[in-house]
Amino acid sequence: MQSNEIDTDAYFRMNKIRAFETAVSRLIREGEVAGACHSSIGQEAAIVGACMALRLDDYIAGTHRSHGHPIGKGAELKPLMAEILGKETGICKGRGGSMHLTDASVGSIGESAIVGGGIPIATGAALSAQVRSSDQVALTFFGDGAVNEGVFHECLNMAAIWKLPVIFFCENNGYAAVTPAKSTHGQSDVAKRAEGYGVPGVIVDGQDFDAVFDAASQAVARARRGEGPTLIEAKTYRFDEHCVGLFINGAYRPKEEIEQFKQNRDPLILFREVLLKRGHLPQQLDAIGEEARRLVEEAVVFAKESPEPDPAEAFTCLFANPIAQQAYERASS
Amino acid sequence: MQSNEIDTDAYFRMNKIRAFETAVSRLIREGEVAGACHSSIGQEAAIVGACMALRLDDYIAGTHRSHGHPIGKGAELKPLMAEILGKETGICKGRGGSMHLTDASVGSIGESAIVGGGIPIATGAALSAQVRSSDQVALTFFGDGAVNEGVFHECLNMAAIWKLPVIFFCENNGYAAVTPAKSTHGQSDVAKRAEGYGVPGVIVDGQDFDAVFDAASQAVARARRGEGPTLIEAKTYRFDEHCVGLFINGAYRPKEEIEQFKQNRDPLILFREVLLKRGHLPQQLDAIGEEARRLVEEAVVFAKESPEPDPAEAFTCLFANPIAQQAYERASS
Amino acid sequence: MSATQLITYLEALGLAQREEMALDESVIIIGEDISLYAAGGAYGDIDAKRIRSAPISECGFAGMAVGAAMTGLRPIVDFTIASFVYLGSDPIINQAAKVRYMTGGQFKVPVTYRASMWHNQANAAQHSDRPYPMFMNVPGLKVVAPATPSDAKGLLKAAIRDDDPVLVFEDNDLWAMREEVPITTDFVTPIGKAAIRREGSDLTIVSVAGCLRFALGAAETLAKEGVSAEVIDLRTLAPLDTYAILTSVAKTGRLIIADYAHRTCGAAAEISAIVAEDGFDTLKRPIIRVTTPDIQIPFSPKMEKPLYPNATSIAAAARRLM
Amino acid sequence: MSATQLITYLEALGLAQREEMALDESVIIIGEDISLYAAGGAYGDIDAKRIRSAPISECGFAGMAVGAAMTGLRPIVDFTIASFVYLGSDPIINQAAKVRYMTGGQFKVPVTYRASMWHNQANAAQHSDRPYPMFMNVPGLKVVAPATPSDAKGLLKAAIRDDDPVLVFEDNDLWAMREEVPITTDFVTPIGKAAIRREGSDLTIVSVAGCLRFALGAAETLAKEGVSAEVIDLRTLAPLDTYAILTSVAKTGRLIIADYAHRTCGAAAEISAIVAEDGFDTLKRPIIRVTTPDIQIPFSPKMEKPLYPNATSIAAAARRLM
Ligand SMILES: Cc1ncc(C[n+]2csc(CCOP(=O)(O)OP(=O)(O)O)c2C)c(N)n1
Ligand SMILES: Cc1ncc(C[n+]2csc(CCOP(=O)(O)OP(=O)(O)O)c2C)c(N)n1
Ligand SMILES: [Mg+2]
Ligand SMILES: [Mg+2]
Repeated sequence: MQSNEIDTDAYFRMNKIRAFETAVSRLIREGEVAGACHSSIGQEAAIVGACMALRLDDYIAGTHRSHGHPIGKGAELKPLMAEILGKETGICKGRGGSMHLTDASVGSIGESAIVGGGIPIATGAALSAQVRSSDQVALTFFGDGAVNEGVFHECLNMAAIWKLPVIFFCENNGYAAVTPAKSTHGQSDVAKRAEGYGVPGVIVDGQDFDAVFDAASQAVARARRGEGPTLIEAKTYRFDEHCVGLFINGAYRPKEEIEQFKQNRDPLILFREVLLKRGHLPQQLDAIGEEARRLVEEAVVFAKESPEPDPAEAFTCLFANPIAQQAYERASS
Repeated sequence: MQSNEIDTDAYFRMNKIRAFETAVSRLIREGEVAGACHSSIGQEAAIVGACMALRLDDYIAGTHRSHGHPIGKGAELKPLMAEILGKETGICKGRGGSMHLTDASVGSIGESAIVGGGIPIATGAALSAQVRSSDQVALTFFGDGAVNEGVFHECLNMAAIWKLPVIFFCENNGYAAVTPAKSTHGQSDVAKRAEGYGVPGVIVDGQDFDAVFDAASQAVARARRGEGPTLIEAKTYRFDEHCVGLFINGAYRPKEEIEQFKQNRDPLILFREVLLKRGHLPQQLDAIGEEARRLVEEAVVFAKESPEPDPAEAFTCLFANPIAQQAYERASS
Repeated sequence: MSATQLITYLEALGLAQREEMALDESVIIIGEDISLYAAGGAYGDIDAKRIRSAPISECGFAGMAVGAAMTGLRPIVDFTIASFVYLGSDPIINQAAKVRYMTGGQFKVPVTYRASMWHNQANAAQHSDRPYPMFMNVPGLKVVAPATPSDAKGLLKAAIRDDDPVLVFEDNDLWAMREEVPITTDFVTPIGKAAIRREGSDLTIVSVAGCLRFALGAAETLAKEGVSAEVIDLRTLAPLDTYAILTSVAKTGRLIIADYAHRTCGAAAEISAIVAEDGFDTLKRPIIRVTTPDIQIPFSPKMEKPLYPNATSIAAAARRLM
Repeated sequence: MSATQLITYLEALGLAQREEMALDESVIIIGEDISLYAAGGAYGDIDAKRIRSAPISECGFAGMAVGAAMTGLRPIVDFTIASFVYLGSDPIINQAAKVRYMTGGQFKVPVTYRASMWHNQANAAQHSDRPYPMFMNVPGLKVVAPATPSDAKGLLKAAIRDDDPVLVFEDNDLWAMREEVPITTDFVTPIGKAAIRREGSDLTIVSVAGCLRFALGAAETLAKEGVSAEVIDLRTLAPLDTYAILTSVAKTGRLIIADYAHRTCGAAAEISAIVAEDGFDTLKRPIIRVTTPDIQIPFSPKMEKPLYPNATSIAAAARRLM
């Protein structure tokens, strides 16, 4: 059982994610957000359990559903929220948006909207740590849909042969967009795919922070010892639609299933119960929730008040080393 | 134990492959062949064992090392040899060469020089058979190197979920070009990768025709019954260098290993011993070998005497339905 | 022209697919998340085995479609967003485009690849690609890009019926565009033929995909200024209708190309090069390309929108030529 | 210029890599079958952990190189044959080219992708691609194509040192070409600068990669006929040295582009379009592209060889302009 401090920090981070996603949904309804947003609500224990097993200088790579990942890793909320509104003060200066909330300062190095795209990025960061003889590790988040991209296998295999310090962390929420995992997986446990590469595969209850944190901590320790990768499959559930605002409820997953998860398997409620049993006081936990919501609202105000980017700025940031072309004086015409 | 007829036919086909490859090597030394050739010598039992489990109207897809596959499936030798010499009478009219000895008439539908490239082709042919309610099956040959391409996994998984009539047949000869499989596989049995998809994985001695034929026949029967794919791993060995004429012997695999295989694990010698034990007469087997060599020499003569293609013909065969452009009369200039 | 119905670009695409599936049972469709539409009746009462809601395995199913096409089917692969085609580019380029040639004509490969270009929707750089130029550079592929609901129906149907691989680049920005579209199931738009959307004598504007709206808008503005612009909607990008382009330029002597793709080596470059070679003597003025500049697509709509060609930028280019 | 040594194009590439690996320990190399060369001493006494002989997993290691480049390394990815880059095109296009932009400049991506173009070697359509044009269309990538041993060394070294993703398209047909190459480890060829290989006044021949040999050969022939041709070796394909091209055409008024790529949307198209727009008034005659035609590459050398640009076809084009 982890320390008191880890408990409250974890609860704080989970609350920040929940409050952040709730605020984003509200902003979408208010018409403040362009593009598509994918909410992590329901998956907070998996996200925070994985992130808290890492050091600040460890790397994570995310997905299209990655508001929660940088928050879980400790990112400031204001630049994230400003990015979602496409503002100049956004963490990516308005260039990335919801699907690319990359925050290098906390080791969040690639929130990729290409399904599976973050997997080689994280595996490469692990290779980099190994070559640099650093003891950093990398953790890549991905969904049950992403494991059907060939690149997942390629990277799992390369991580295995080179004993790279990388954790493959699958948030199996049972669906890829509107397609149930059971219709696209030859066999239902993602973790079993690890055996083909001699990699340990672990299944955990993704709604249970303690279970995720333990499994992730073991995998991280193994990676840091130089013993190679682990594949962790956290069985979880997304409470919202694939995209916020997409109204196809019930067409591909039963309403009762959604209700059952919201009622009985909400990771925040479950973790609160655990914390109360461990002797945390209700008021203390309420205060943590309040503080999380306050920070999020501050971030919303910051984002709304931030200036729009200057369209001319669209032409910057492409190259680290732009090559200036000598100007040719166009013949008068 | 299979019938007498299967035995002698298998022995004939194995001999044709051996004689064909031997003739190609000779032609290369004589400077008659352009481009690169990859020999199947040493892998004949695996090839013929797989092919003889199939019907003529079943499909196979091959690799860069695919002189043997169409021969195993029953192709005429003359158009194959002419293709290797780039002649107009070649099976691909001189456009394909050694790496693309595709012969549609025997169900050979894609000898792909892109490693792993034949795998989706065969899986797609199996999908086609299923949609057309035909009882054809497809078998895809590939090497130990190809299983590290993501597309192998993608196709294995799709074959599993859709119960496609396809056999994934890995000729694991221990090396991908000059790279040992043990340095690039997280775990050494390719067949074990099948479990992650709920697909049966079978390991057979690829130097033993009977073992391969039995495993392939069972997989084919299963596929035809509509029960889905099987992954067969035939442990085999290539006697020649990766490319014929590449002289890097011993740099990446011990000379003793090569000698040991040539001495004790030659599939033709092993199968001959089996056949003798089963009561076939030496003279009869010699005659089969003779006939195979005679046919190959006939093919060589045919190929050498065939005309070169007309360079202008390079512009045909690109489209099934070429779109004629109205001619624009260029302004005089 | 026969009877028509008022439908959107998106409905026209669905209709084309449904009609061809009903007419020819060798037509199948593979793509991600498509079974949901099947449940909604979008495919009529087509046998479920012809509708493959696939795992997220673009390379795999793009290649499987080639194998299926070689063995009797006419698969439609729906990549959904065009930014995902790179994952399937190996089987498209190394197999679909080459198989017939490499085998000396032993096979035909009647496969259709659909990709919707989701630019201008604030989805940032990984969802906003317009990658048709790279496929125009590959011999053996046909490439179409419909700019109207009628052509969305007609070109997708022509693609499905064609015996060669055809890539259909759809313009997501046009999904809601509405038009009277021929009802008959026989209606196809021939591949390889451009359409002259407006006749003119002073200037030719060649437009790619959804740039047509802007080209026509610019032509309207220019007309008020006394400039008569001819507008050519390419419709097919490979093979290009060089006759239509060269004939128009021979008449007007001036050429602007409006192209959604990035500038370097885009479709506009090819058209310019064709005219600079075969129509040079008819040219009075420089050829101007109005394209998306060579910058990635930012998320912020404020930054994104000004990057694409529009009626204002096309008209401004035209004025520089008069 | 400092001391030189007589080495081949292939040796120059190996030397560039070895020098940069010795100078900067953040340089690593990933590719198939490379450990054999390591055993042969091709990398000197570089730590084995910096030489990754990879499984046949192009998409995976092309993407891993991006992650490694974002976190402190300078990876070189050796795709060996250029026909295999399609498998790695998703991480190159969707990640390497976009990461810096999408993250508002939080990362640099100093990765080098090497691809050897094995055309003209009787290896048929799946081993003969020259796919640089598709990458020229992707903002965020730099593309180089050395035509001499010196530039093979200088451009590969420049690519490795550059803080952005650079694709190096090497010409397999030049492997045995020999030349005096500067010895100093400081020698680099600047990215973005073309070289004028021969001065002339009547005609400009812009050449891509190994077409340089043929352009120079044609210029020689033309000189005997009294035609003075200027030959520009582009060296970098993205960004293009438009100044060098336009300045030369301003002088000669005539332009031929010799390009190994397929014709449609190739590098030659872009160069033609640039001149047709910004150099139009200096042009006396049509711009001619001498390219590989839009056909796949056949195996038979008898059919293959005539497809590529050569001195004869370039000289013939020049005569049509005089
Ligand atoms: C390469 C690629 N293919 C398809 C898509 C479209 N797409 C976006 S999210 C998604 C489903 C992803 O499912 P999963 O990996 O389970 O993640 P989840 O959405 O459940 O978090 C799909 C198909 C994409 N973004 N990238
Ligand atoms: C996509 C791709 N990558 C790399 C190559 C180069 N290559 C040709 S054969 C080969 C090794 C293949 O090994 P394996 O699959 O074991 O087949 P084997 O040669 O042993 O029959 C490689 C790397 C290729 N042809 N295609
Ligand atoms: Mg999911
Ligand atoms: Mg092998």
